[in-house]
Amino acid sequence: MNNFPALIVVCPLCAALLNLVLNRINEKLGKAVIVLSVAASLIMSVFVLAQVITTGTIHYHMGNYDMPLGIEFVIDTVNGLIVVLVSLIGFLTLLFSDNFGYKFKTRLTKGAANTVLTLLIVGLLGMTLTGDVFNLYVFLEITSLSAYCLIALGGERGIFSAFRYLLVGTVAATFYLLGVAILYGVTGTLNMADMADILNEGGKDQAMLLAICFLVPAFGIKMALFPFHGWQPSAYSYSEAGAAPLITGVMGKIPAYAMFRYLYCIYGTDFKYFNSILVIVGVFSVFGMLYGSIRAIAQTDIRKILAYSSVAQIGYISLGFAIGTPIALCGAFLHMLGHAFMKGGLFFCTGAIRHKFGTVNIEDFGRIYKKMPLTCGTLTIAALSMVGIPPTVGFFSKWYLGSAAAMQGEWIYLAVLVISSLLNAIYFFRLIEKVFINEDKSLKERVYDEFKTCGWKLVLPVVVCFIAILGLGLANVKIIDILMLSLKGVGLC
Amino acid sequence: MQLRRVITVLIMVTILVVPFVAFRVLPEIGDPNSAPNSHVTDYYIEHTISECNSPNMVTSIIVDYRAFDTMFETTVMFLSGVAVILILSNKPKKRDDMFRKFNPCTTNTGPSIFKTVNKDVMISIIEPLILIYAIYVLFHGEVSLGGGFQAGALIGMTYLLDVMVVKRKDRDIFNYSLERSVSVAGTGPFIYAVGGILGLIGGGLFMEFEAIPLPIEAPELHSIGILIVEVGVTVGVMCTIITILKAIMDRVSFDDDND
Amino acid sequence: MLLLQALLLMGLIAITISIIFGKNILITVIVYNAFSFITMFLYIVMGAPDVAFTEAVIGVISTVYFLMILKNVYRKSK
Amino acid sequence: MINAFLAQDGIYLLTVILLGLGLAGIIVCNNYMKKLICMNIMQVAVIFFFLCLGQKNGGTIPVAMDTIIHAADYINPLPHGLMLTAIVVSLGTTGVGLALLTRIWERFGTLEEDEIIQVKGEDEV
Repeated sequence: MNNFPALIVVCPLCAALLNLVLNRINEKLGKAVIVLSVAASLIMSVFVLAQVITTGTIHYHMGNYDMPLGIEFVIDTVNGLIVVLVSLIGFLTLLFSDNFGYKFKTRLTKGAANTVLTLLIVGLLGMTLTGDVFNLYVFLEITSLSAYCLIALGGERGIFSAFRYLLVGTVAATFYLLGVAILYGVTGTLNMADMADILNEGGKDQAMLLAICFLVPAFGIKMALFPFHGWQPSAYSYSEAGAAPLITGVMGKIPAYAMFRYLYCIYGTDFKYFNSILVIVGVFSVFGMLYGSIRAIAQTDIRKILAYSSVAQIGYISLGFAIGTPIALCGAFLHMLGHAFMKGGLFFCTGAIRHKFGTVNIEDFGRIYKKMPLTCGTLTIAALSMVGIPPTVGFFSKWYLGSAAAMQGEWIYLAVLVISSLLNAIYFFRLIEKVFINEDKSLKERVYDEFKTCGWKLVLPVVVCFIAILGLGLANVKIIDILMLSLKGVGLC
Repeated sequence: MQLRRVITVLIMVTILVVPFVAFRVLPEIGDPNSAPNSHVTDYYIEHTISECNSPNMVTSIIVDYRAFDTMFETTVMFLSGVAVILILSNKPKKRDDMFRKFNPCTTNTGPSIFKTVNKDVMISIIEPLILIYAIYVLFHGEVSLGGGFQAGALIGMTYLLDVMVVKRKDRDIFNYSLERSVSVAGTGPFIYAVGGILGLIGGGLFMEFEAIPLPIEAPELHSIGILIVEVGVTVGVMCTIITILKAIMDRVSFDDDND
Repeated sequence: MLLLQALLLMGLIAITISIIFGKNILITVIVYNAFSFITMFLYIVMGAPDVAFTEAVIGVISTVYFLMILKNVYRKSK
Repeated sequence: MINAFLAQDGIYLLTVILLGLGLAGIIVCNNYMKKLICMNIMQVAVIFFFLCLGQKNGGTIPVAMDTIIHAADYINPLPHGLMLTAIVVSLGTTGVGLALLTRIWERFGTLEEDEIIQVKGEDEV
């Protein structure tokens, strides 16, 4: 029971490594083992979350070397929740990517695509769990490499955006390594908790400022914060349809969590320039929210709309970090959870529509709710939640962010929050109007022999996202209590 | 147009250089009591022989104290091999040769001097030596220099040497298919993970070599754990390099292949 | 010892400038191989033989990747 | 005297110049192959910077001989262990980058950025 934190990451890793070998034995065996292992890691992460809620943060030392020597996993309620989120959406994406298996002709490429998707899940799980600074870099590399490959699978334009993302992503990883080198040069350890103690003692403010100047752009590029988001729209929209929900929904959020871990757990509030960094992050997120929403209005391809709205939504999360009070942090993490299901749900629906009708342009989405009621239902709920209509989770996260901004007295953040929600309303209601009211384009269905067989693999992710958006909305007080367990003392109280 | 590029290069360099020169932040190079040299590393240096039974401190750090890092680093290697296969998996359309501006080699250096040295004889001498050296580096990794990566890369280089010299028709040593080499590349990191799981089975935490359920005393268990892990890394790195080379070879048509 | 490191670093900087402003890509790749050789030599001078060993082997392999890809890509570049 | 200047910030200065040149190379170079090479140069610069932190005056290579006992005589082995990982990661990224370049070359017939923008311009943006 106490080995679960390590097994959450190692179990899908072993399944991914053996996938190609098992595929040579039997066609479906590799994928079945992968789905089982990710399901097992989902169940284990729920157990670990329950254990964390009852007994407080867990420290799991790899190789039984105590804190500053070996690598350790630190699990508190914040990354316990995120691990459950990652493994749930990863599990759904694995099922969902089965429908798009027909694109890969040979057994080798089909197995390889599953391996890369599973290694992306392993990278994301590791990034949330780890408590070691250099280990975070290795998991960052696994996540980026599998993301480059999955984006490159998305056809001709995917290749070009994958190469641009590779260059920018490697620059970000190198900047991150430089920041770690400066911090290592000043503190001597690679463990986050140990580094935090040493940094809080001495007067190392100049080195910390220099390191943060490299770390914030590195995380900014990885999570596509406003000035560094150049690669993101084309990368998210042309990524492989089977893996798009995981890439757009979750992959942008984990570097945001890592930035939180750096800003609040390693640097802490008594760092001399702490408030000025928060202001800079706040400025980035304010411009990001406005820019992302405005650009999204002008698009017709649904994937481009969702990609630009991702730039805006990541702005909400970094706004929560910029405000800094525990309530704002809870709002940011609730928005992270909610947005993963919203964006994941929207891309599940886009994939389902593209699978059935083969079109991505919202002009010819006329009255498809008659043929695809479930998908359009989730599309509507996710759109409403993005805008922030009460019963859904989007409203509550914006509510917490807004109330925290009001309490701190930052009226600019509150105003931008409202304006950006209104801008969201414009292009999401336009989307709903296209789906329900527009005249019927009588799209002919794409007839694929695989289409008939995998019905439930399309429906299950869509339904789970539907339930999750509403469920998180109704249970948001419970989630905020869980988050508050470990966020109470953090940030500007 | 050249001037514009020079100016942008200079601006970029000054932007990065100024902060480093402005604050004198980092410890002086080489002073023994700077932060990195005094805080944690003394434990590694003093306990490397007693705990991990490996005089080579770098190997003991990679494969014992921070073994979790290297497992995922080998996975990155395997992932890059799989990614190259996936990206190069499509059949390229027959392109008209308008784009292929093939400019023949202008400088003529007379008859090829390689006639005197027989490539095939050289190959049959060099390759066994490199392979023996690679095996030595692998199994001697924790005493002297070396380790999994270097051994795997060396064996990968013998494959490369072999592919470059022996003509495509009569190549028989490493001639198994792309799919098989990728599957073996996958088992490399899996052997590494098995080394960690053995610690779990023995009742300890993950990657704890002392808990391997074998009736041997502690330092010896560490060296067995290190050996399993090093073999895993070697297999992973070797087969990934062979996979990437094979994947690129299928796409790149060597004109002098049919000589 | 530090002086030797500084000289090697200046060599690396010179090679980088020649790579940025070079014309022919084949020459750039060969100069990049020289770059990785000097880096390996720099690691030896710094007292990191393990890293030097790995850099040497991986420098050779990455240069061979570059040259194989360059095989069907033409050589002139602006 | 030169040694003191070099030790204090001479080596750091040269490393950061190399880093800046690598970053500038990625932005300035027109050919995608050269961008990939400059990316590698940037990674080598950071690896060297990390290794600089572990140096000790008068320390031997980190292989424990039984004649030398106390820790001050050995170079700090931790950065070496980490940088093995960074070097192999850079090889992985270069491999994937080159595979992408082959596909770009087959699709656009060129590796020059401005030619690709022209060819790509009329059908996408």
